[in-house]
Amino acid sequence: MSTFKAKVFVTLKPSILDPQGRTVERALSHLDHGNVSGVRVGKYIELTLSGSRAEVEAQLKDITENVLSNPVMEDARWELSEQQGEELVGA
Amino acid sequence: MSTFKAKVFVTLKPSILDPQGRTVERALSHLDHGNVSGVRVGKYIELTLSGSRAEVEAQLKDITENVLSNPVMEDARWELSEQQGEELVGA
Amino acid sequence: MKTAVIQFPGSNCDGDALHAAQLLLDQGAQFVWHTEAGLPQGTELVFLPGGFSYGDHLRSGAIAARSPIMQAVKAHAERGGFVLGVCNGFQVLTESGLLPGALSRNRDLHFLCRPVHLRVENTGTAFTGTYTKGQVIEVPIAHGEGNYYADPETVARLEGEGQVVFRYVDNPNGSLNDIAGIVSERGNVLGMMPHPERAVEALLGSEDGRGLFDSLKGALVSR
Amino acid sequence: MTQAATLRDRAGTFGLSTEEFDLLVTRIGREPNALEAAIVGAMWSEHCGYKNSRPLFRHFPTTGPQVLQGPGENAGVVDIGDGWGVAFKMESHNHPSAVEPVQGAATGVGGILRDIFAMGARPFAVLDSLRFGNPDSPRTRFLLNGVVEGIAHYGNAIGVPTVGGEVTFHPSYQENPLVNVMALGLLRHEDLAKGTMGEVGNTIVYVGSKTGRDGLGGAVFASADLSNASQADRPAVQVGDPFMEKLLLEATLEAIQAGVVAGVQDMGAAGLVSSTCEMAYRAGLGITMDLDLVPTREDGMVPMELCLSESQERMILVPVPGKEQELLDLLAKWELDVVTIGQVEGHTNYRLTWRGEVVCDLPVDLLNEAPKYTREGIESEEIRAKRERDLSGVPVPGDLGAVLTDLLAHPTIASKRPIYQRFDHQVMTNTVVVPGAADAAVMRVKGSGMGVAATSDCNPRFVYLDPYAGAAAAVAEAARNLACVGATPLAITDNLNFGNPHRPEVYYQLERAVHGIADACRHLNTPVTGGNVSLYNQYTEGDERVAIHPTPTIGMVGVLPDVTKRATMDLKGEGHTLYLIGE
Ligand SMILES: Nc1ncnc2c1ncn2[C@@H]1O[C@H](COP(=O)(O)OP(=O)(O)O)[C@@H](O)[C@H]1O
Repeated sequence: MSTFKAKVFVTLKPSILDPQGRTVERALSHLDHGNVSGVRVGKYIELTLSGSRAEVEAQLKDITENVLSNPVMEDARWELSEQQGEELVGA
Repeated sequence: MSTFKAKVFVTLKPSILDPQGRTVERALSHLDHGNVSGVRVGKYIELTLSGSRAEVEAQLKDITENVLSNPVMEDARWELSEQQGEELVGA
Repeated sequence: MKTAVIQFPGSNCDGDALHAAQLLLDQGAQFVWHTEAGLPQGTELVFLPGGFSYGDHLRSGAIAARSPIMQAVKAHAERGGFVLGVCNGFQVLTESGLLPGALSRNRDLHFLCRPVHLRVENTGTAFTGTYTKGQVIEVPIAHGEGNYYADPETVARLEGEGQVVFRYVDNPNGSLNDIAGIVSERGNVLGMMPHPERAVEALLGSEDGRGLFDSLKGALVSR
Repeated sequence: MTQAATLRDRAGTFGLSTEEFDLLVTRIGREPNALEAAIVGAMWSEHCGYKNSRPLFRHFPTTGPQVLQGPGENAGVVDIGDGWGVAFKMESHNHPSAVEPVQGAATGVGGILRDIFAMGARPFAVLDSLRFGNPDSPRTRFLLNGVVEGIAHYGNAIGVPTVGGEVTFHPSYQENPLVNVMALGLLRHEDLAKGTMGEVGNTIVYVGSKTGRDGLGGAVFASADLSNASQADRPAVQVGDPFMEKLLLEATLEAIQAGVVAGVQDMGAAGLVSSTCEMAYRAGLGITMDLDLVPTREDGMVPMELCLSESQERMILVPVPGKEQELLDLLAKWELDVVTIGQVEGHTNYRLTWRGEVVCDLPVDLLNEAPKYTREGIESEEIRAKRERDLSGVPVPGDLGAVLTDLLAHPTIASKRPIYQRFDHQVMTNTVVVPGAADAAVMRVKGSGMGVAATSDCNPRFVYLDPYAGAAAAVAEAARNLACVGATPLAITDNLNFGNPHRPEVYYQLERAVHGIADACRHLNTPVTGGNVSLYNQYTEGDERVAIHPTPTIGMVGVLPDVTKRATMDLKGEGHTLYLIGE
């Protein structure tokens, strides 16, 4: 049994309005950052899972798709890395 | 002048309680994912910037530290990659 | 007391702030749009109202804190002028560095609208002179991100210097040390999550917020 | 010919029956193109065209000295005195909320608020009437939590207090919850605005968010049966942005008050098409619009998408002739997308161009005059048997105290505080009677001594057993709730949530409920100034279609000449006497 650190990225589907991104983009342009475009704001979730790699991978896929994101309007992807000992803490 | 795609990750400082992370963790444990721990919910922001690499790097650092995150309670890091032609769209 | 109520896009307690200011401070209280470079001549109180400036996008108060008028508000505060930030106004104050700390999501993650009891901790400020120390007042809250946070040294300093002005009797949102409102070191800038401007008429349930406005008026006279 | 035959074959995908498609061909004397068929389908849908319910509406009393604006506009308006009027209306967002509760409910709030400020009124209160299935099921918890979150998200952010509502639970709503939202707005009589194109030569201004592909075909979707197929419809989620709407609200009201607006309407169901079609119809004129000018959020959008997208937070404004620039300048301050996309013409057609070609050219009348269906209702034998059941044999429980605590513990009856405390019910500092203090809310009218009271009510179980008496009782309950806070009832809006009207037992419920409402309103002198219909609220269970309990939600508005005289239901002190009045 190992310990894994997962990072999950949840973004709104490209076709869905991102009011937050739109507002941030406009605010940046008022702050003299007019060269910034395509701002999208999503979620970034870190979690730790223990188990065998195969189990954890299947589980993470399930969690990502069914709990951490709303497939009706969001896309999600994840990264998984095995952790040794104390390294777990910190990003 | 080039076009760059930036990804910014904003997380609560480790010392700060993350009620959202805790709620997700509790929900997961009710859903038979008791092996999940250390859930932290942060923000993931994508943006596109145009300019020279040096300019854009300085600008992104500024935006990340001074607008996209609040140093009182958040940590932030960013990744920058240059984009070619049509690749910009999507991702 | 000449009052300027700052309007940001998305502010929604701006009208309530103006109403209370006109009722209790000065008929001539007026709105100031966020793109203005300066405050009206002779402004004595800047009122940063509640609401959802910029839709609370990114972080509540974050974008408003970076708008042009805030330079003038900072200069006003540095001159010793009074600044009152309520709810979103408090968030704007912390985001702009006029007050220390930050406000994050409520402990239970939900928006909460209800009357709460506040203990007046320091009556030596311009905002609290007409209250008595330890007095418990009823003032409504209406926020989703009112959970006050600052690092331990800052909190210790706030406590030590008497900058914690209002404390929740029954903490609704998880704020450190039950902090509901704080003043700046000089005492001229107050930020609080509860809405005193919603508690100035008996018809609406409580008049306990009047003391704050009465105090301000008194403070101006004794200056 | 082959292409037309194909179109006819798939008339259903545009929400048209084959008969309706043939009717269309006869009326225009040619085959429509696909865009035209889709536009007609949307305009003739129940949501926009009320084809099944409109024939029943004539039973409603709609006039009275207090009525400033009756049915037919974005919202009804009543006179409350001193030059003040109250605009109010209720609307459902049932199907979107079943698919995505947070955004479904949020955009429901956004939509009804636009109806209110399109009348020139400043929204000042929201009430929400919610129905869910079994309170213990995870799905109900998911839906309830999401819907409350959505209403809070939108209403709190835009700064309109949510001052009341109701929440009831019954298994018939298990898959198909009801989310009915009522909004009230305050206006000076002289600011009353209309959804009209005005006169020939006027320009048509699009303002608000850009148009995306979201919510596409939502009008058709909202009228279709909710079944497992709705899983596939899921990308049809629209995301609302209360911040954008707040800007739109302020900009629209500022423009109306500045006297530069001749006509205004929000883009709701069937988006750009339904708003501009209705405005043209009210003016009795044709229009031409250039679809290339529609601000888009995505590249490569086609006319069908531009026309029918239900992207939120968009309005159509028609400037007063000569004040075009003034209007555009005023809107610019609010940083909204603003573009002049067309003009009002002397002809009577609805004409759209795209890339230099006419892509739609249909009579405005045809679009706005959906075929009407008067169906025959037959009472369900099963329900009649339930109603007529002899109850004399039902034993009286021995321990009535225990029954009382059981009743109080039922989620339908228990305190709704955990819900309403998530809504800002005090913003605007007008709420004199807050949720929980009485069964109706009271808001003061600043600058006058008056108060406005509002409530929403319906007991669906009663309506199920006896649609006529149950619906009449909903009106009576609303009136009692207003009386109990000290208000005089003025008028109602209704939201008729029923099953599939093609089923005789459902049509029976609809028809009888309409009569019940109409008669009660006549007795109480509370005309109907507007409303909304949501049909096809049912789902497939095995092979069977299960309709929800018929739910004609009544929203009623009243006035208190002196708001300080309002009453609340808490007992005020020891030694006071309690009276029971009535029968
Ligand atoms: N969904 C809701 N949103 C806002 N307020 C609500 C909601 N549901 C109920 N309320 C408020 O809670 C109080 C009690 O409502 P309810 O339980 O329906 O009372 P009753 O059954 O006596 O009519 C009322 O003030 C009502 O307006």
